[in-house]
Amino acid sequence: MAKKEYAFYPGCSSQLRASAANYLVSTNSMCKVLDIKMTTIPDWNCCGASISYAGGSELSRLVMNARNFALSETHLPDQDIVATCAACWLGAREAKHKLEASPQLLADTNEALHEAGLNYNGKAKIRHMVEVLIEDFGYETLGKPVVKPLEGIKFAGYVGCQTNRPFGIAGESFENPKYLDKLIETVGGEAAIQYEQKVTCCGGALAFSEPEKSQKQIRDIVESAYDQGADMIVTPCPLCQANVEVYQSEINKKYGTRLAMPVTYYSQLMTVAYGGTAKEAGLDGHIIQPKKLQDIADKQL
Amino acid sequence: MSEMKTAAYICQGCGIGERLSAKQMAVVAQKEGKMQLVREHAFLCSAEGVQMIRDDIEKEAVTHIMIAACSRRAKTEAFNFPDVTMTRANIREGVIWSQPEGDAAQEIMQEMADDYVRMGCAEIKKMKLPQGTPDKAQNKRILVVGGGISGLTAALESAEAGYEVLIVEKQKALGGWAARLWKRVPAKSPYTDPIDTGIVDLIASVTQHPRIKVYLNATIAQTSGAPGRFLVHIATENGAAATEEVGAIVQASGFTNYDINKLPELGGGKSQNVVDQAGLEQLAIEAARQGQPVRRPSDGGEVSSVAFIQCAGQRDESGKHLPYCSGHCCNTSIKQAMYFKDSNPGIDTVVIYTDLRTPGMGEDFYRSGQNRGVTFTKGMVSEVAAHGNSCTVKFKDIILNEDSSIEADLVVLATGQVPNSGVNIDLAEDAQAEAKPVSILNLTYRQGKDLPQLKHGLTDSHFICFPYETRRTGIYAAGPVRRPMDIAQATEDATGAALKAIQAVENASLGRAAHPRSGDLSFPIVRLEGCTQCKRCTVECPFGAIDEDEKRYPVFNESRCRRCGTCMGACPVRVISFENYSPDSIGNQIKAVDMPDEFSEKPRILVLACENDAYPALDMAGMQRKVYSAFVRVIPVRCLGSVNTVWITDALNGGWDGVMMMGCKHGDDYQCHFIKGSELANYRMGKIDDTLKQLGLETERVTTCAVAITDSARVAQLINDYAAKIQEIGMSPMKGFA
Amino acid sequence: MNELNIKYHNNFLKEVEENIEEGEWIKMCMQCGVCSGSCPLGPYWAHPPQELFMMIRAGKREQVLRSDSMWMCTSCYNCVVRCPRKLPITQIMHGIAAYANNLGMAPKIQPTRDFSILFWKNCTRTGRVNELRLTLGLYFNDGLVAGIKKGWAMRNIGLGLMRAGRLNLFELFKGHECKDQKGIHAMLKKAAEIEQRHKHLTA
Amino acid sequence: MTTPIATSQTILVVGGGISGMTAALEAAECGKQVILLEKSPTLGGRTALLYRYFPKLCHPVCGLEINLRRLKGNRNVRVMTMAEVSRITGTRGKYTVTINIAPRYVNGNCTACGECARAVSSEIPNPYNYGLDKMKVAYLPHDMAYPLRYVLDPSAIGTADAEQARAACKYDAIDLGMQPETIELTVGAVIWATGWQPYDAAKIQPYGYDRFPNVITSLEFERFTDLRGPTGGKILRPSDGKEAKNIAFIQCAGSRDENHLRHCSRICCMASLKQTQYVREVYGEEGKSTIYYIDIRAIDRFEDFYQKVQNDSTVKFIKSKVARVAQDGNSGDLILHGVDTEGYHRYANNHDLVVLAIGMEPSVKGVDIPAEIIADASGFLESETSGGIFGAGCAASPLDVNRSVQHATAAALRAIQVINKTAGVEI
Repeated sequence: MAKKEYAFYPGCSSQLRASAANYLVSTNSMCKVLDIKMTTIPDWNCCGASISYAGGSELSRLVMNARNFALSETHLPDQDIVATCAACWLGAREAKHKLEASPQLLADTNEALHEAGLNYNGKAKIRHMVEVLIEDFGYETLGKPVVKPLEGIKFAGYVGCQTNRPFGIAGESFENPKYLDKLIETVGGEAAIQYEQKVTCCGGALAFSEPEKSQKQIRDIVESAYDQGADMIVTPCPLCQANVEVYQSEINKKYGTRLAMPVTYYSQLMTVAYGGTAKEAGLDGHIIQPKKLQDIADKQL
Repeated sequence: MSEMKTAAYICQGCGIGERLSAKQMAVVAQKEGKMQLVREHAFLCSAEGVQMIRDDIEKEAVTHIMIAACSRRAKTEAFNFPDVTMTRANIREGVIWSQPEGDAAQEIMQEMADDYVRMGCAEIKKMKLPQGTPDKAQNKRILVVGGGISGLTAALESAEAGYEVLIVEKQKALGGWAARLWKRVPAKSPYTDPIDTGIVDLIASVTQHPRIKVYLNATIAQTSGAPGRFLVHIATENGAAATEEVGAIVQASGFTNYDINKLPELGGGKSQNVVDQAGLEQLAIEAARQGQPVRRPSDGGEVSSVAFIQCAGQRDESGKHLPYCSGHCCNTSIKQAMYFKDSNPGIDTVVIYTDLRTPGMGEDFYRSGQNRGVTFTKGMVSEVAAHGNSCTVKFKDIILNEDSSIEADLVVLATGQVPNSGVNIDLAEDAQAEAKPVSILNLTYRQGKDLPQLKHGLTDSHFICFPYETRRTGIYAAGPVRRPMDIAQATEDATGAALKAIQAVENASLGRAAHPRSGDLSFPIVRLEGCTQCKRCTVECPFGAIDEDEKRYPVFNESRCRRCGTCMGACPVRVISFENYSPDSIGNQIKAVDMPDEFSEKPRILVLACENDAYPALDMAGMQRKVYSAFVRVIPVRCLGSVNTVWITDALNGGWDGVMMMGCKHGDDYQCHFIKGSELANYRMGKIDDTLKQLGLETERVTTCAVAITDSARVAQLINDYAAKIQEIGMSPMKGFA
Repeated sequence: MNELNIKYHNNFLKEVEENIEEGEWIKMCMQCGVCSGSCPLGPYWAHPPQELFMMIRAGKREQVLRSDSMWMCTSCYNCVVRCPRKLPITQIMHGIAAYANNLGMAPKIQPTRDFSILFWKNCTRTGRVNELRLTLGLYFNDGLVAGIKKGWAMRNIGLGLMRAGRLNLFELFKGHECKDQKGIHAMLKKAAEIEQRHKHLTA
Repeated sequence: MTTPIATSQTILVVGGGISGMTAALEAAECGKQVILLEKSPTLGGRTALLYRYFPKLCHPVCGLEINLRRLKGNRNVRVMTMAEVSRITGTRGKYTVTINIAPRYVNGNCTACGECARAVSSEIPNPYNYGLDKMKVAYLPHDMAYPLRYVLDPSAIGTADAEQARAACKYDAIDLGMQPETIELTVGAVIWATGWQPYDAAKIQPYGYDRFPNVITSLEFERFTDLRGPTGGKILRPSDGKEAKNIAFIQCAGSRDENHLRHCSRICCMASLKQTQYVREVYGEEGKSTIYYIDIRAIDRFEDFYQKVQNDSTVKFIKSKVARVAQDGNSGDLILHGVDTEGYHRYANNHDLVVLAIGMEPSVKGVDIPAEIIADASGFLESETSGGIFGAGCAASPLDVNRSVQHATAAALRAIQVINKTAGVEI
């Protein structure tokens, strides 16, 4: 399989010692097996995320994103920008769309970028890691390196919002995307296909500001995973992962529930299935331990 | 035509041969049916079976054939012998498919089949091959009443098909309402902007057309005659009168706008700044002429805000105003709001509606209106109060759920279309006088001056499957006179009406019936010497085809007739008949059956079934193998309206134990193809009870039921229930007296 | 003119169209309500999107801009993908909220507003988000005591994350950051200038 | 199949539904020669599969019977079934039409006795019930089929069934040797009346047609209430055959939606109003219908019917485009989520069955038609009156039956004009 190269845009949460550090770790391990070369965009910056709307003006938020594009174009020409974080991917794609739609905005943006000695000429293509896996590799190829099929584990594939709407993965429906289930099956796990909270919003954007509201969302998402007899939730989004995992203890405290549903990343599943260690899969980065996954990771071949 | 030679053909195919004795049927045909030629065949509808019949017609000079095989509705391509008289005994669907297998049923099933053969033979001897009415009127000119967009379209489309056309318009100029519009709603892609009405070009092509003659300032003083030979007296304003002959008529008399003075609560008539949609078009045309934006009528001031009130005096359930929706008004208001937005985007335009109705591509027009900044709000307007040069529109904001109000310089009321239908012939004279209607056609018809009206004073048309079927043959309503509609639909409607008019003249010229018995060459023949001038035929004819002469004898206008036979059913002295359908052709069938004696425990039940719905339903019962009593004998009739009570009394006198009549639903949502047929039958049968009592019979021995074509399962049930009831009340005491 | 007699006059709609991202879409709403029904936090909206659009057309400036509703948006984009008129509803909600905030009409106590601003400050300060500062920043937003309370309440989570290597105390002193912060600040400053420039042109 | 004689005086009508039959008959009854083409084995089209018409609640096959009788009695119309147009060349007054005819495997000898159907064993989904039940591979489309002649499904060819069917037929009506044919006709004018197809309900993801068995389309519902339908006239849920008494009707399922069909399909409001009366017919006061709508488009005279239904205590109206449909666990019930926009009321309503008032798409794709006939934004045909090809009925615009008939009658006259002009007829 030919080495594939991409410009990597990790985003603020997927850095070492950041809230999605283990996503980064597992992604790197996964890429190694798949022979994907991810070169981090030098000096990349925050996308601003959708939540910054009241802080940053339209143009300044565009400029923040355009800076990353420009950097990528200069240092990693002709490479697709690949984000692992749903919010980064969405923010970047939205920015790109707007700049494509409005010559005025593009001009203004570049005028601002020049202050940082940069220029954006609209080339860079923005993609999510999941897109890369499905479109550039395909399930069959992704299945080949599997040495430890994740037998005996039932996963609730939680797609969430921003990897799914408004852009989503090509060919998938907004209401019932199937790619995560397919990935789960690709690595030999069992998918809870009937999981109806699949695309429910976890309220991530309001996790801090409206905790009780977002925690109600999380409770539904987790309880429905239990209803489906799932051992753990798997997601492609660092914000979903953090919210859904982290706040279960809070919910238990408030409502006397006993939620302890591990929330993992697809990249962790693949790393383990590809024979990676618990460490390589970033399984040490969990507050609620994905026991069954660890067992398989620890199992000697 | 040479003298009658009869032949009977018994098919053995489709199991008839296995389940019945075809031989015996043949014997019956020969011995009792007195058929001069009788043949059996294993597969009668096969090429060589059909050839056999053809040869008989050619070589044996057979003129009347009776085919005992499948239903008359099946194998019509094979059994197609236009030059001879034919009837068919329904042995397949009507006997073997509706009777149980097994020997137990064998005997009575064979009796059933034999009876159908007897009936077929009896009928065919009373039938003649229809020659078509001698009244073949040849005038093919089309009269169009009304010179609005519907009339002009009907005229031009007919002329373009090669027909001569006459337009009679009461105004001094052609164009109607369309000529009073500044622009029209688009009817083609892109559905985004108001477009030119095109009325000027249309008028030009009509007035310049070599085949179109126009009368202006003219009305119809009198219309007499029938399709192919209508005689029309035209009265012009200057007193000059003209008489023209035409073959068919398209009535496109259009509509009048609902009077906004009837809507004072909405400011109608209270302020110059409250106008209806027509009023706004006037303002728009005036403004365009002066090359300036629309001004406020009250003071010529600038218009900065306009409110459009939908359904003004429409969709009204209080009974005070129009109960229906006029269909076009939503698009029209959007168009008019665009007038303002296009002249100055700063003008506020609000459309207050309860349901926005922009079907089809109208949705693009709605979007286009929104895109221009027209505001739409779902609300119920309670009051429009005019003060000074402004108006306050008070309304319940249904979305924001609050009482609200808008200040507007101009208020446009979307009022509805009131059809110009002429006089309502179903109302008593005095009631008409009160309504002061002006007749449009001034028909000399026995049944009234104009086309009958439907609900809401809309002119007659059969409204789902056959929109042009008015109850006056050769006269077709088109445009808003028969149904509220916009220009696009009126254009289609007028074109369709033009076709129907053309069809009417073509049929008349060949002496053929029009829809639904289109092509039928039979027509009512009356023996006037026997007529008692009771007028029932002239009163009951659903199509007003029969007039009366000065001696009060009925005058049949064949090309106005639809061949339903209602007159035949109405005639107490049975002087009316068709060549192939008459009191005798049915009466003889009733008399022909082999009537078992009263001790046989074998009742006989006569079923007179409407051939349009009940008879097909019975066929389908057979196709679905629904079993029903073998004691029934079914006779298809053109319409229950054609059932003459003599058949019933003959049957009862002849020892029949019961008579069932199956016809279509009547009433408001009638499904009778001849409008009143089944209703009349019902009415007549109401009277038969006395006759029954005189005969000392139970009234249950005659029954009528409404049957739909989909009632295949139900008809079998109805028959069986009735058979049970007859068993219960016992055999007819009349047996053996006949 | 007071709000009463500018009802359904398009002044406010026009104001919104001129000042709000994607505001020109609002007039296209046909009041089907699919957005209102699709919002995961729907029950907490005093006025759901479709109603807000109607209020804007009706000229209810005060009620709209002072409303808490649009701050309930979780940016889940359900409404956007279901809208039969393809309105970018999420962006419009953000736009209205931002505009209300710029006019100082947003509710005084509105945690999402605070977090939004805080987030932007936080991420533009060094070019990258400092998650610890962000969290604490929010806790201490309404004063020291409240902050300590909230922090204490959430301590387990914090500790958990630290144990998991996903939260780093050192971020308080030196966290993730971009090298060319000068450039970033310069370009943001420029962006602000450009926007001012456009305002003057339109005004 | 012998190629029928056609000249520049012949009118070709493509599509044997209510519009096509009307256009053909109206032209023929003016004395014109007509060839009526239908791609399925029978005439009647979609209306033959409807239970009742609005607003009279009468039965479509009643009108069909009359039209069939007009047809049987008229020598001017020649009917070709299982025939499709693949190409049209030429201009007004002289077109050359290429027609592909699929083998029926049953010839004119067929008496519709049904022995072949009894002889075969394998079954296929029944398209006349939208695949909701099965039918034999040798079949009569329906009781009102015309021509009244059986069909042998191609899937049977080469199987024992085909042989058994042939053996069972006493009349040599089964001809397994039939081959597809392509013929060319010369005609003077063409009326394009290929009708419509329902929008693919599965594409409307929030309503879960592809996930929840108890979400069906309005067309399927027509079959549910029809005695000849898959449930023999009972309103039963697909999931568990339970009586569905609490039924939701979702309007604008695909229509008025830029994610699906940008136009309003016009008939759906009236169709749902009509179908609430089916529920009443079957369950009386026990039935419950709820209509979720944006605007009720009961145009002109139909307003009467709307008012009638509004006054029906078993029918409820909610002004709302349903946001999404969810299935309630294993009960098979459905929960509709949304907001009643009349004053903002949030709802989560339970229903036994959900009927999607599915939108209309024109069936005009895949044919090589000259440029003189163009399609609008939604693919409906817009004919140029200067040409000789005319759209009729739902191929040209989303229309109800009444308007389709009107439209087809008008199309017939336009075709006649072409014919008469080429022949230089003056009456």
